[in-house]
Amino acid sequence: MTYITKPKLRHPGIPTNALGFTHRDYEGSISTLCAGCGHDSISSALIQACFELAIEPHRVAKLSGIGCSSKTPDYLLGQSHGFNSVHGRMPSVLTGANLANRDLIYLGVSGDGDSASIGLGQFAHCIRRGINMVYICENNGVYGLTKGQFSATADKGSKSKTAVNSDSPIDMVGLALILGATFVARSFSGDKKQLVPLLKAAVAHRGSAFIDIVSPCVQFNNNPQSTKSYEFVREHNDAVNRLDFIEPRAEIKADYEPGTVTTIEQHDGSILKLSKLDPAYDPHDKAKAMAYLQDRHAKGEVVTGLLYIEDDAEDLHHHLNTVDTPLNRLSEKELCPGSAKLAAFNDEYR
Amino acid sequence: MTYITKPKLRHPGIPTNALGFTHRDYEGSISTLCAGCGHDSISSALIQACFELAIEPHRVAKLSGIGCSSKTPDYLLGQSHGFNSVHGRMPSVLTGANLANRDLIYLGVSGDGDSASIGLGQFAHCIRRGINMVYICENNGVYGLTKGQFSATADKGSKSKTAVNSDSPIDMVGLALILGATFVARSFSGDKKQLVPLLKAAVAHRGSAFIDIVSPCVQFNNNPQSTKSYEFVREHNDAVNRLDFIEPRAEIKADYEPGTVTTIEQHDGSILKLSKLDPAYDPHDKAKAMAYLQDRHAKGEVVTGLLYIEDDAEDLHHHLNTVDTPLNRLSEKELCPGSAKLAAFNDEYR
Amino acid sequence: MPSPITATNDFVVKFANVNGSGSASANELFAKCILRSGVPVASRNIFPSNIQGLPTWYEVRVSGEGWLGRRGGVDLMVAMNPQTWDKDVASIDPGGYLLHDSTKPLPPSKFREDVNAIPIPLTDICNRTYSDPRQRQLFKNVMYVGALASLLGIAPVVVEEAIAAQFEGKEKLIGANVQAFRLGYDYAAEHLAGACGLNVVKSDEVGDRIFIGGNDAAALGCVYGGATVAAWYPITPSTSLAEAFGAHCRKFRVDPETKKNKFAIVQAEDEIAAIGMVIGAGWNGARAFTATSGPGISLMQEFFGLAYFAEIPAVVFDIQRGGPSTGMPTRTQQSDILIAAYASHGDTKHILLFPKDPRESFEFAAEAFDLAERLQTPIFVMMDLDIGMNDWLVEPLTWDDSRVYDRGKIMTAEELEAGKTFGRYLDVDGDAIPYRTLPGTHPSKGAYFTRGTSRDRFAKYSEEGPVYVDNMQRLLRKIETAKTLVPKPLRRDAREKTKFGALFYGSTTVAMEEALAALEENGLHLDTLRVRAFPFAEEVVEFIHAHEQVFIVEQNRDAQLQKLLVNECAIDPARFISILHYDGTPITARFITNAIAERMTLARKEAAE
Amino acid sequence: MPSPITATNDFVVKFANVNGSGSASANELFAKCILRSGVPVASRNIFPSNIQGLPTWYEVRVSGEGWLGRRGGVDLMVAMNPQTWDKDVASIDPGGYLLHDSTKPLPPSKFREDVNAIPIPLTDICNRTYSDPRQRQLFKNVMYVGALASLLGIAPVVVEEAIAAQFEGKEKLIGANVQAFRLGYDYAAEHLAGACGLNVVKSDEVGDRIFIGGNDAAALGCVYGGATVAAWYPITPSTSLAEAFGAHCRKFRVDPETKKNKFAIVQAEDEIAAIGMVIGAGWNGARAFTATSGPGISLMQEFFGLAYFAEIPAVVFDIQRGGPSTGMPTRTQQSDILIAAYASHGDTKHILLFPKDPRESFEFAAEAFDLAERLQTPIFVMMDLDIGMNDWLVEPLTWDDSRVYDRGKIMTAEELEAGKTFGRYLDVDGDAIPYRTLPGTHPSKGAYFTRGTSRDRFAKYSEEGPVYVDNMQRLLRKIETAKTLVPKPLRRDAREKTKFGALFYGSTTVAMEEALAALEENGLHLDTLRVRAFPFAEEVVEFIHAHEQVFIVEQNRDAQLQKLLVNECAIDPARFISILHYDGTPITARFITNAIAERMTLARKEAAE
Ligand SMILES: Cc1ncc(C[n+]2csc(CCOP(=O)(O)OP(=O)(O)O)c2C)c(N)n1
Ligand SMILES: Cc1ncc(C[n+]2csc(CCOP(=O)(O)OP(=O)(O)O)c2C)c(N)n1
Ligand code: SF4
Ligand code: SF4
Ligand SMILES: [Mg+2]
Ligand SMILES: [Mg+2]
Repeated sequence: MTYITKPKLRHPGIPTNALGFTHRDYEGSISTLCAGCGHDSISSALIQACFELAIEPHRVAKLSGIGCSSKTPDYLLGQSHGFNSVHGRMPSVLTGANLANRDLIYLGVSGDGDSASIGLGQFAHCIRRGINMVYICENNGVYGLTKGQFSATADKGSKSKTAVNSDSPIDMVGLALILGATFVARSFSGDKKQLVPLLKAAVAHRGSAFIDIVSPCVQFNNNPQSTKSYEFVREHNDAVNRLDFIEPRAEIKADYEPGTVTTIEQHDGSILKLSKLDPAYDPHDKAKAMAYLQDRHAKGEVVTGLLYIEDDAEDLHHHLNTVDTPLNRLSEKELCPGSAKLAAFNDEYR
Repeated sequence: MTYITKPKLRHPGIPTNALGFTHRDYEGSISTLCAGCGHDSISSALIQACFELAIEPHRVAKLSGIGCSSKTPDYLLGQSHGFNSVHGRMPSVLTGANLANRDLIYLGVSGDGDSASIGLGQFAHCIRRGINMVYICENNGVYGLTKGQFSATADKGSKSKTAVNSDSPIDMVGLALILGATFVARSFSGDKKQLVPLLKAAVAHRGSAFIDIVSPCVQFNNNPQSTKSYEFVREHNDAVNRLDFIEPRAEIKADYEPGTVTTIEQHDGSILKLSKLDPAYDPHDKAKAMAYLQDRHAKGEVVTGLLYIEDDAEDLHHHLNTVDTPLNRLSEKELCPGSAKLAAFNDEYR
Repeated sequence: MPSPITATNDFVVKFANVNGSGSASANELFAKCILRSGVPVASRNIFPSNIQGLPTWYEVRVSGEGWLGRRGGVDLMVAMNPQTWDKDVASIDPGGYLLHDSTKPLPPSKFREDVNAIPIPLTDICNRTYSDPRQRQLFKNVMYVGALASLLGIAPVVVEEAIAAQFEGKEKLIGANVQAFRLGYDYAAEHLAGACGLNVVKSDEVGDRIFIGGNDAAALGCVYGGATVAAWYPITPSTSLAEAFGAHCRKFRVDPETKKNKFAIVQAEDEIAAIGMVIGAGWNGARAFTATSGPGISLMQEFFGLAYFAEIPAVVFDIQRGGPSTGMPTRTQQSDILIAAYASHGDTKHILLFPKDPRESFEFAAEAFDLAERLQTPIFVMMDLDIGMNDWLVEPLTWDDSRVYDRGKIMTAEELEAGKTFGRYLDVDGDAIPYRTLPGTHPSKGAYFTRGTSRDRFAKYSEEGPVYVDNMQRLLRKIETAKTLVPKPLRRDAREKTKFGALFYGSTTVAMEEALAALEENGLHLDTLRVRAFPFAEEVVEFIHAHEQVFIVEQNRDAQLQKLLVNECAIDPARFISILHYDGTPITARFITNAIAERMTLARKEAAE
Repeated sequence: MPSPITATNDFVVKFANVNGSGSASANELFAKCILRSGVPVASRNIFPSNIQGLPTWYEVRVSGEGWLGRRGGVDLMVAMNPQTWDKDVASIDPGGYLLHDSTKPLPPSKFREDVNAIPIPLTDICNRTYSDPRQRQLFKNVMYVGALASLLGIAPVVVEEAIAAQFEGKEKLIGANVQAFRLGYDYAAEHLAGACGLNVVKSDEVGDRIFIGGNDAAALGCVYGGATVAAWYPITPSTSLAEAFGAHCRKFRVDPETKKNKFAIVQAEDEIAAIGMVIGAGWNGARAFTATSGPGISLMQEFFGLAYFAEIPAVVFDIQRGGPSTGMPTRTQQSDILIAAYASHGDTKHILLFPKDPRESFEFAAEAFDLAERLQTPIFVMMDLDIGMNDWLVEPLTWDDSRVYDRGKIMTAEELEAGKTFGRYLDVDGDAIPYRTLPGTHPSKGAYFTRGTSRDRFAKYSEEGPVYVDNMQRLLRKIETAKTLVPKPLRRDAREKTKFGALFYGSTTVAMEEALAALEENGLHLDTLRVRAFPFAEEVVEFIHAHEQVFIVEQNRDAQLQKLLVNECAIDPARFISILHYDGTPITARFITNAIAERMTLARKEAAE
């Protein structure tokens, strides 16, 4: 049996949602990420989306791998179970959890290292299977938690103090498209206006919903030519060659209209060119989405918005034709064939 | 130092190539695959290609994973070293081998299970890095060696005795394209006319050359409705439910003109629609290649031919700016900085 | 010139074939005929890691006394594979028999003076009878079964019934096969009367026993044990377990009304994903398992460590094969003991079960799910290729309908509502097993964050030394609790008091029992203990301390179970004598008997002097 | 009221900071100042698995006697982190000192009666001096270093030289930092004269020793050892090894003329790919390595089995951290011993090296490549976070220019041409090490097929039992050969004859040496043996047999090295007493001394009675 939530009485002033929950009810523990980290913006967008959708907080299961991004499930929905698994393997753990109980909402949070490097295989295969989930890749092009190495989504030619990235980058959105994701979107951590509705749509979607979210790492600026950061500090850190002193950074925000392009300067001075899909764009044609993506990419633009959706998608439970009752609720009564059937079984082996 | 081959004197009648080698010099041990297996056709195409290219047999390194397909390197180029590594990990082993000696030709042979299921991540990342190699995926849509389970390239909806595949299939060619392969082609095991030239071009290409080769498994027909196979035998195998008696199968050949479409009936009666690129097709536009691929796929056609090539591709050694001498030939003379430098080094730590 | 072997209900027939030639079903038919005559058999497949055209052998040990281990040696060779002729002929015991296709005459050099050839023009007869080349090949097999029936004195009706059963419902096949069988039978009756001194005499030694493979039985154990989620990746010799689970589920687990499935099976992209899915499902309260073999066990290491440390139930079937690396994929071994017991980096300990045969595989499979949820940790069911892929004659499977699943310590919404304190890693009952909650249980109580990093008793992240140590020590205590829950070892004392003991486990059991009888006959007495699980129960330590010398019989090179014993029970290795067999073939009673007898007589002599 | 601690060149200063606040460089500056005063220090970082804003500590042990292990306890706490104030204050030894920022006054309850507060209005001074908030934070750190210099009696010139060295070439920074240092120094000189009973007196105990981290040194060892291929995946605490290798190569391995690289470094997509690349490169004749930690070791298992069985050289650095699973990623442990020694499924044994400090890490790193090619198998260099990520005071690194690399048994084209028989797995020399050929060597001779499956001495695939066993036994004999090649254990006998022995390895060494001195002072004598490699040389067994009781000091929960000893040397576990420390902090001399003293005095009493 499941419990119906009884929100405690609260000062009428505080805004509540359809279920009577306040924004607070969707928050988690305090973030330990760097001030200004894009991932924190995403967490608050998630909190906002869940609040607006009036989801029962405890009906969500949060799963992640390892990384700064993968820590974030701890910073939201404190009333729901979370599972910070191992690096790059969240998709399989989420798949198993989903099979065990089809009634919960599954939120998979990952990073670009977690999903595009070590986890590429699992990412691809869970998408192929059509797991009913929201899969978020908090994409900053670097390994944050291990201090700034390139990830597989880093642009070709991007520079770090010691190296230039020569591998061709993985476009998670393009990949999700050809792998058969039935909901494919991209957004920017600092663009709540776009992000919150996308997250809500993703939760509503029944099937593999993938959102690639560009989420600047304010710490490991892979651009040594960086002019933006305070010179004295830069010099200091260079001299002692380590990230000794970390400047407090502000969250990087973006607010631009659908159909327009905006350029965002990151703390390291590197430029990001975001182009928001036009309201007229029809997200039901996969081939077109792919072409559009590549065309804009050629122009150096990062397309954001809902690129593709299959309205009547089917999920893995549908394919496996599993019973409606969550498998984890079945007992020996429903599961064990019993001794009579076993006797008959024995006969077949004589 | 390397040796120059001195082919033994032979009956003038036997055709030899530029280096004086006969076809025999490129053969390997006898195949243990099933009669009629597409993989054997590919092996002989490889032998033919190497013979025509007049490669010194021992200058090739053959690497593979595990599977019927991965066994094949043993059946060709008996004079070159081979490495039958572990399942799905050939790409990393090949990468390391390539780094150790840039002077050899690297042939990576894999299967669809080996490359698209367990090995998807390594496949993707070795392509991204632009390893100078010929990467062949002998694609039959099943796990041959483990007796016919679906692989990740099996079409959605394809049936086996016990199941219908519901995962969306992975198109290795499409994947290779968006991952940045600089030579992308597809062919059919039974189409030597097309396959041999493609293989030669792939060897000539400096960078990641990927060829997806549709290669029918004549054993594990995943189509129970199969009418083609001899009824009596089918009934027998059904009754004892195992692949008890195996019918001798003939190699499945294909011979059709560029720009045309041909349909091939496999032993299980399933139909394969191959469409050969038109000579007019320009393989230098990646976006176009992608679009073309998807368009034909929608028509149920499997495009074959050279889909994309980047003429002046750069390989990993170029990116890493490694010396021209193979790294495995450098000795302490070139590699060890010596005691004087060490003394200076010590000073920096006082 | 040894005289021809004569034996009744006690001999070994070996079939040498080529895989894909249809021999498998015919050879199995032969084994079934012996069983239907009420005489026990032990059959073993020796097959290559390939699909078609390579040598394959099928060994049938006929044993009226009911010995089910491999005996070794060959009394009658059915040599149908020219590729391996020489080797096959060489392997026959002196005085034994060689049944062969005499259509193409072979030079005398190809035969042995001390072996009795039984020539049958099989190809000839086939070609005369059948036009279709495929039928010619197929029926050749049934034909030699016919000849064997006549040579060994098996009643035709027995064979005909067996054929009817094998092709049940396919009248056309039955008829055709019976005809082919007759051809062989009649030829032998006519031309080879008395050519063979081996014979089968009807008996009732088989009783109501069943003839079943371990993977098949274990898969059924998973159905009975309540497994609902299976995630796997194909690998010999475990593949047939996962596939059998599917078959059993389609039979027993489809809701009659809705036609929907009370199970979910996913063929994962690899072993890492397979175990990840199992752990995800276990975390979320479903009974889940995977089946794999050595290479898969290696790949799953990181996840095993997570499940151990985060305390998540999981069941893993390791159908062991010849290692290391790809090793001998179609041969048997017990060589994954150490990597399973200490799986993953850091300090860990895991629970292992060692079933002795298919029947116990069924029982331990079901049991494993209770243990996994009770102990909240992975349970390894350590089978091997011999148990998993061969059909064994075992007592019928049984189930107590009053049995309820032990779901372990799961705190319910009611309990949380009632204000019961919940600390995910809090040892409330003193058995070191904490309570867990399932996701979605309660709106405002009992939610926690699962992680592979160190945390306190309330699942809060912590890098504090004492907090970490506290948790690690509880995990050790949990293993102590496990010792009281896992299947107890089984002791069997010798007729006479003895200072010698022997330990063994798993598929070695059948050979061991036979060896013990043989040793006893020679007046060599040993007490034995069959180990059925790790961690080891007190009884194991007691047994060892109660004997001066303890033989440990294992099917691996490095005496892996012995290492575990020495490590975990702090026992002086000097006490142990290891008997190791690891060439990939199942261990035989002969091997064990000789090895133990040698050492024991030596010890006796020393004592005597 | 304990009197204030007074000590000269023998005390512990601990800094409590927040990471990312610029304290790391300042604290290191402090350590450097002591070293520049000729007084040995041992410094250790205690940092969180996070990037910014969490507590971090830096411990500096000042030891005129030159003890380099962690001592434990705190004489002077520099408490700069409000989050951890209470815990930090509580951790000070009675009579110790508390240097704190007195800008905002704290209630007396926040202090301890038995601890001497040293208040400095740091924020105040900073705000008065600097306008930019970033400078205010940054210079606060240098300022407390200044105060410490004055309190401990370190000459300003020493600090100024240290600053000049730290910011070499950046005049602006030097000036600014010296100014900040002065502010702190002068304030303390003026207001806190005599406030601290601890002081540093110039000495010449440091000599020409260097202050270096193990990862840095090991990386240089790879350069000197001739490594040309490195494939890795980032993971704490091994990341800095791979990154240092890159830095050293850019410095020492770029061809002066062509500007091309005599090295290839690939950041792989994961650990499985990393080890795969290393094995591919090793197979093809390049010296290759990877660096990782526990989780990586778990993921690499399958490949380790391949390299063992196919006999391919590889070097693996395992910078051990707190396990199991993700465990304590920023803490130290020696808990991967078993998984490395018996890596992968099936019967395997691997070679492990145990360097004691950064200097030996340099030596063993270089040595490992010779061993890998000589033995054609993976070599594990078992370091840990304590050695790898902390700076240690060690003798200068040395290299013998006459040293040539041992490339092992590689058959050349000339030898093949000369008709030398080549069998890839043929034991020609009786040392169980076969010859290998490199791809591309000869047009018509010496090519072979490498595989993880069983094969004969000439690398031909085989499923024959005897062929498999023959190979497996040779692999065992190869391990015997290894025993004679790996670094020998080092024995140190007590002044007096004793029946007590002690074994230890790796980073435990420094604490052990100090503990021995302490025990000796109390008249407790032990002979000791420092194990430097697995498989164990004969000397190890002899040592153990030569003592009634042998202590084994390890930094893990399950006495992993002891298990290896019992297993491989067939020794009665009763002989051993394990001293285990595994809370993630480096083991201390105090801990060892107490643990051993307790048991020895007990034993003595018993003897006396
Ligand atoms: C098996 C394994 N390998 C390596 C690591 C070390 N590690 C932790 S996080 C991380 C990368 C995280 O990058 P990303 O997923 O992009 O997350 P971010 O920190 O950038 O948000 C790595 C390599 C690990 N925890 N486990
Ligand atoms: C780690 C591991 N898992 C599973 C296997 C078993 N296995 C051997 S080959 C194979 C699949 C081969 O399929 P594919 O690559 O398509 O080759 P094919 O036989 O179809 O040519 C599998 C699963 C293995 N050898 N290693
Ligand atoms: S390091 Fe980068 S990704 Fe990690 S928390 Fe800081 S800003 Fe965010
Ligand atoms: S099973 Fe299929 S893939 Fe394997 S050898 Fe036979 S035909 Fe080829
Ligand atoms: Mg990232
Ligand atoms: Mg395949």
